[in-house]
Amino acid sequence: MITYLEAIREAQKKALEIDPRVYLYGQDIGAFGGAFKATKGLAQTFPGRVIDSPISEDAMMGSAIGAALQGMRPVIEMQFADFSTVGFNQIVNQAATMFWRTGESCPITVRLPSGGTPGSGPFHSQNLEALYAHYPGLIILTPATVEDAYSLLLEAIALDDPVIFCEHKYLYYHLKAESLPETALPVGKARIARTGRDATVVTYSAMLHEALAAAEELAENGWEIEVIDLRSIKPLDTDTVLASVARTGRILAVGEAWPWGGVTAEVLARIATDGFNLLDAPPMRLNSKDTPVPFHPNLWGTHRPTARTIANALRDLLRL
Amino acid sequence: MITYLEAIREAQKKALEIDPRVYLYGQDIGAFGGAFKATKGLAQTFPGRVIDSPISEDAMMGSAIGAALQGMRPVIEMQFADFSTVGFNQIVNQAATMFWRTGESCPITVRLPSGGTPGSGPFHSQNLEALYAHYPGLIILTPATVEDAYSLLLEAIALDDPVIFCEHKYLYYHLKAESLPETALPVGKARIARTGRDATVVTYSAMLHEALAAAEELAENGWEIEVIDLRSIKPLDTDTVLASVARTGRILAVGEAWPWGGVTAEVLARIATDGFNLLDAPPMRLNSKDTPVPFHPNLWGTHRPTARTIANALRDLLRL
Amino acid sequence: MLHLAEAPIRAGKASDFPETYRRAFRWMLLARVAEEKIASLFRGGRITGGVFLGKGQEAISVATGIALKEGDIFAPLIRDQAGRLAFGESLLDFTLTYLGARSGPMRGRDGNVHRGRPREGLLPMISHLGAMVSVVNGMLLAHRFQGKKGTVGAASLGDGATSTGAFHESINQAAVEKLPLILVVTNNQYAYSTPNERQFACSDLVDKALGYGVNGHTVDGTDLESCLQIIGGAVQLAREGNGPQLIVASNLRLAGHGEHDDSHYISSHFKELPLGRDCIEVAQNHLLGKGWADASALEVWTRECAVQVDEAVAHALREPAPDPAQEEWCALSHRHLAEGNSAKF
Amino acid sequence: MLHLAEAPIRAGKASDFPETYRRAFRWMLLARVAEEKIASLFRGGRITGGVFLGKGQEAISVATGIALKEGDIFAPLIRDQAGRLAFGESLLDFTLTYLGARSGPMRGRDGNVHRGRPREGLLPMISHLGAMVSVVNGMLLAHRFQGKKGTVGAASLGDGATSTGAFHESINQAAVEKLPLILVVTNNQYAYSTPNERQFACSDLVDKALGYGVNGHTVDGTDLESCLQIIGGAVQLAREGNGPQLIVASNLRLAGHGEHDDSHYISSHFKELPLGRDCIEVAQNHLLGKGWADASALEVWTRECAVQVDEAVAHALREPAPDPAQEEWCALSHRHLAEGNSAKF
Ligand SMILES: Cc1ncc(C[n+]2csc(CCOP(=O)(O)OP(=O)(O)O)c2C)c(N)n1
Ligand SMILES: Cc1ncc(C[n+]2csc(CCOP(=O)(O)OP(=O)(O)O)c2C)c(N)n1
Ligand SMILES: [Mg+2]
Ligand SMILES: [Mg+2]
Repeated sequence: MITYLEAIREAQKKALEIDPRVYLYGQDIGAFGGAFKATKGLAQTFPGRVIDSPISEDAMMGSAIGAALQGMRPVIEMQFADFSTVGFNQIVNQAATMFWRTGESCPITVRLPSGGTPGSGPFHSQNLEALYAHYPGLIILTPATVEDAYSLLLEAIALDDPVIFCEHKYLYYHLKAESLPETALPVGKARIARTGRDATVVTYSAMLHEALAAAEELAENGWEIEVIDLRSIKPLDTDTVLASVARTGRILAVGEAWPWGGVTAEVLARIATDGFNLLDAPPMRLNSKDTPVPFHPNLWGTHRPTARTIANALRDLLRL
Repeated sequence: MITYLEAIREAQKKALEIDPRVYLYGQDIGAFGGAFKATKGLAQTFPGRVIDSPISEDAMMGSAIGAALQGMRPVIEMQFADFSTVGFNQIVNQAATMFWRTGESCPITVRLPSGGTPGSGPFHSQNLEALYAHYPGLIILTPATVEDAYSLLLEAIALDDPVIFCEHKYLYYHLKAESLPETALPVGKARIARTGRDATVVTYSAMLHEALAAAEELAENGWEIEVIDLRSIKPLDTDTVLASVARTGRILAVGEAWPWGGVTAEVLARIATDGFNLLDAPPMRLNSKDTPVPFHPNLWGTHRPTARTIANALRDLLRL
Repeated sequence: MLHLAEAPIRAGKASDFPETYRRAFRWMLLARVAEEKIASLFRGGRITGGVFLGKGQEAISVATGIALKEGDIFAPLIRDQAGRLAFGESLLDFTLTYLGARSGPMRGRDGNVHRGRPREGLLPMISHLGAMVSVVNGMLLAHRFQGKKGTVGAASLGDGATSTGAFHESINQAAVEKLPLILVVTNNQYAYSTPNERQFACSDLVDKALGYGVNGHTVDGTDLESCLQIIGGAVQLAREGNGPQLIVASNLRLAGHGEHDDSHYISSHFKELPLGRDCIEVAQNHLLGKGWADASALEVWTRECAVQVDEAVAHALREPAPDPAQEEWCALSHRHLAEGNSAKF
Repeated sequence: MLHLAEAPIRAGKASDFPETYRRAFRWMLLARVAEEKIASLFRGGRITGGVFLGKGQEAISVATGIALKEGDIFAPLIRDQAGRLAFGESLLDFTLTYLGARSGPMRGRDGNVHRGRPREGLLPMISHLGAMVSVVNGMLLAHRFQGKKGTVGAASLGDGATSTGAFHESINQAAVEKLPLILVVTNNQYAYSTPNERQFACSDLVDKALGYGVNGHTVDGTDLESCLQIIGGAVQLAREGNGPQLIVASNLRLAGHGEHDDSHYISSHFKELPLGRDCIEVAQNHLLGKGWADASALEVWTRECAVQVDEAVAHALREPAPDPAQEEWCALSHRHLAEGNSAKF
């Protein structure tokens, strides 16, 4: 059995093995193996290529961009996604604009340990995919499975464009798979995680598992819910979502991030514009509440969508 | 006649006059009067209350937050909205979370000279309202008229919550009014800028004027387009938009920002969920292109929506 | 603010140095005992989230907290339990926050070291290192606007946090405005697992003072006497209008980065150096050696601390957890301008 | 890269100092003449957007550019026309970019001073001050990974930019990694309208070097000879493995912040100081005084510069503007992963 976190480590290991241009840079990722142990053992196996950085997110990102321009493939670990706000400028204004301005590609991968876990509170729980997706020039990946944690990270490192890799901390240890995949859907393709005919749930990252549980719950009453795992939120695979809505006529978009302008807004805007006539009912969305992420598990469990609130929303959607 | 820029200056002057807690802080805003002259003369009239800052956006924002906690009402000028990415962390993680975490309000106003003008290029043209709106705890204002530039800024400074004030540079000198208003709609209320019955355009800031021009163009063929100026994009006045769509059955959302997760996505998601049955046609949106903002006027004029492209979109929406 | 721990310790008048020393020592002891208690609750699975201790840092922290007065500002960081107590934070704020109680200052919305009471000059840290310093600047600027004189503001940072842009911008801002900021940098040799040589290249962090045009001070962070004198002196300088003061204190972190961390990476070399000493042991010996306290007094104090801590923990354990149904899900003080209170938005 | 201006000036071999001096002077002259031309086009309404001149800064800039070799990195800022030319940027890149030509290196997508050719080691600045330095660090790190030896990277900053967190994080990063970074800080007394005393409080910006553990150098920025020696020497030190070098050059900005700015705020006091001198006049006198050039040579060089500039401008004016219909509206190099190429998205 391999966990989601181990898959991330294995992907980095493989990338270091197969591509001499790859190096890793981040706080405490060297001998220590990182705050979450995502790079455990890698500094020892690849001497000089897994480098501890000072607590300087701006300079971390800037140097990655420079190295990328000079032919390297840096993988940057932010200790928590939340701290990327301090390196934000380099990501959105330097990395993201590089190709468009100069025609030179900027192949960096930024790993963002994202999302809520009980007790993490407002500054160690954020989901920032929508922030980065708003800016042109970035690819935003949001793996929900062990397999995708592995294959999408490998693909991210191989891509010539800057990639924001939103890995979910809640899945790090919980989520396990038998083995690492040999093949995978490419970046930009969503996956139908469960087929159904009555309604479509579109989601990504940790919320996939809540949505699958909700679908399971509704299945007990004979409802067949299709669940789509976006995998990549920019590019966003509108076609797969549209095709599903064409079958089900109903859509609920679920995201763990804040509501205003989040993934659910973007999904619904696309479906409303391009799939309006496929809809048998008003589309719906479900997000975390519009407050910081709370520390206490009682509050946290209510702040974000869960299988229960997703199932309730689905009952609404199905007009039960 | 008074310009949009002068209205901003007058609002700051009035705030300094009526409220001893108000002070202004920003690069070159003192004796020099600011890069755009939005504070011209104010340092002289209010000695010690209009303060030049070092080029330290993070510390500018942090100090404003501290002063606000201690009973002041700081108004911070970012030299360009684009540079607020460097002070981003303090805004979204310190100011925006303060009330929720501590119960203490954090009354700061951040002025962001926003938006494109010919020749400004990728780093002096950005529209960042959606970034800030995504985070809980901030109010985002986007004045499109001289009157609103004045009254919304005064209201922003008077509010106890942190306000991101997105003033549009394209309107600074162009836009003129007879006089400053005595009364105004409050923050959170959209305004029907032009009434119509055939379709609704929802927009804000500089795009309002493009939309009005497009409506004028369609009026020549007898079409009556309703144009809504959101004024505030968070809170977003969904009710006014829904009521309009109830009359027209058709909606086009227009924004100058990038498409992914922008205001147009949020508006359409809300209308699709809450106003689905009011719609006679698929909703539409129109944004700038998903690339950095180009320098050359030829490119810039194509990158952003204009009266012409809005009129074309409206013809599509009306199935002409 | 509740001052559960205040009465017994503040009883004596701080008229002379031995008395100040004793008072400081007792805050240190209380902090140590309180943190050990939380650590044991953590090991027992009673604490959600992280637990961060100031073990080895109490002398520096208490010297900062004790030098501050009412009306001053304090922006503590994760290892400042002793300074918080000395500044006036109640032990209950500590236990209620760690246990996420609804009645704590953070109401379960934030936890562990993320607590404060801005109205009382105690800033609730956000996690982003360096970010609190400019907030202190702003509060001091406000004092200046408001004509409040003689107040100071202290902020704590670690060696690692000196690498942040926020540190740089804020100390420079304070220098330009000549603010009475006291920046206490505790160089405990590591930032999480990262040793100094991967963090900076100057021979001493205090060398930065010159480049900002502020006073610099160094102090042996394991020695309470020096800490009281140097930090107390720096606070006095700031109070008297001499602008920002940068203090660099050296010590060793005697705990993991958090309680999840066994800190195996800490070089044993450091543990043998004077900076590897436990400041509480040093202070204890000092008290005994100088005859400022005898063994039985130490015993009494320790027992008193244990009692206070047990009370504060017991109190907090009885407090109700936050109830999501009663929670006001609203990030704005102008509630009518808030959106999204329904789960659907 | 086109080297329109290179041939005539590089003709002489730089075997001796007078020859280097002459070469440097001629780049300075070319920069001055070129910028004056753009300024006059701006006044004539032929330039969209801002125009930013390096008047008064040519000596510092050229000394930086000329000390760099092929394979080195240069991250110029807004006042580095002379250094760009010396580093090898063609004058056409300058005119094509200012005029927004499709055939320029930025293809009309970006303009004025925002240009570069990363493949040739010339970084295109983004506007956010301080942001280029860590990019240079990264390129130097890459050189290290790739086993390239003896290369250096230079970045320019102004006095104002030293207040940015980006400056701090990046010089510290370079120091920790012992990178061959040359950071040239031109203290021209103002950041836009803001004088030094509102920007920092240290007595000399070079005092920051100690706090980063890097070498510091000061130089009179109005004196080409000193600039060549000090900056050249610092580059040599970096090249030989002595880590980052911080150079602080003093001068006065002899133009507005941009051509829209009359710079009335510049204190006349400065204009009378040696640092208020025009480095081109100083160099001209030096050339004449030393007998390294005579008046007629100066005249010839000036004429040659005018010819080159006129050619470059004329060429650029004939170039087509970008055509939005032919523009590829795509921010990703993997085009198939780009979204939103339709206006509707
Ligand atoms: C901007 C930012 N980046 C990363 C982190 C994660 N982080 C939390 S504490 C820490 C180490 C801090 O070290 P130091 O400043 O020396 O303080 P110490 O823990 O030694 O007291 C790190 C990297 C953070 N909180 N903020
Ligand atoms: C982060 C950031 N904030 C603000 C600006 C706006 N700005 C552009 S140039 C400038 C002044 C720069 O002064 P200095 O660094 O001294 O360089 P100089 O213009 O004197 O050469 C300012 C404030 C910016 N470009 N980046
Ligand atoms: Mg430390
Ligand atoms: Mg300057």
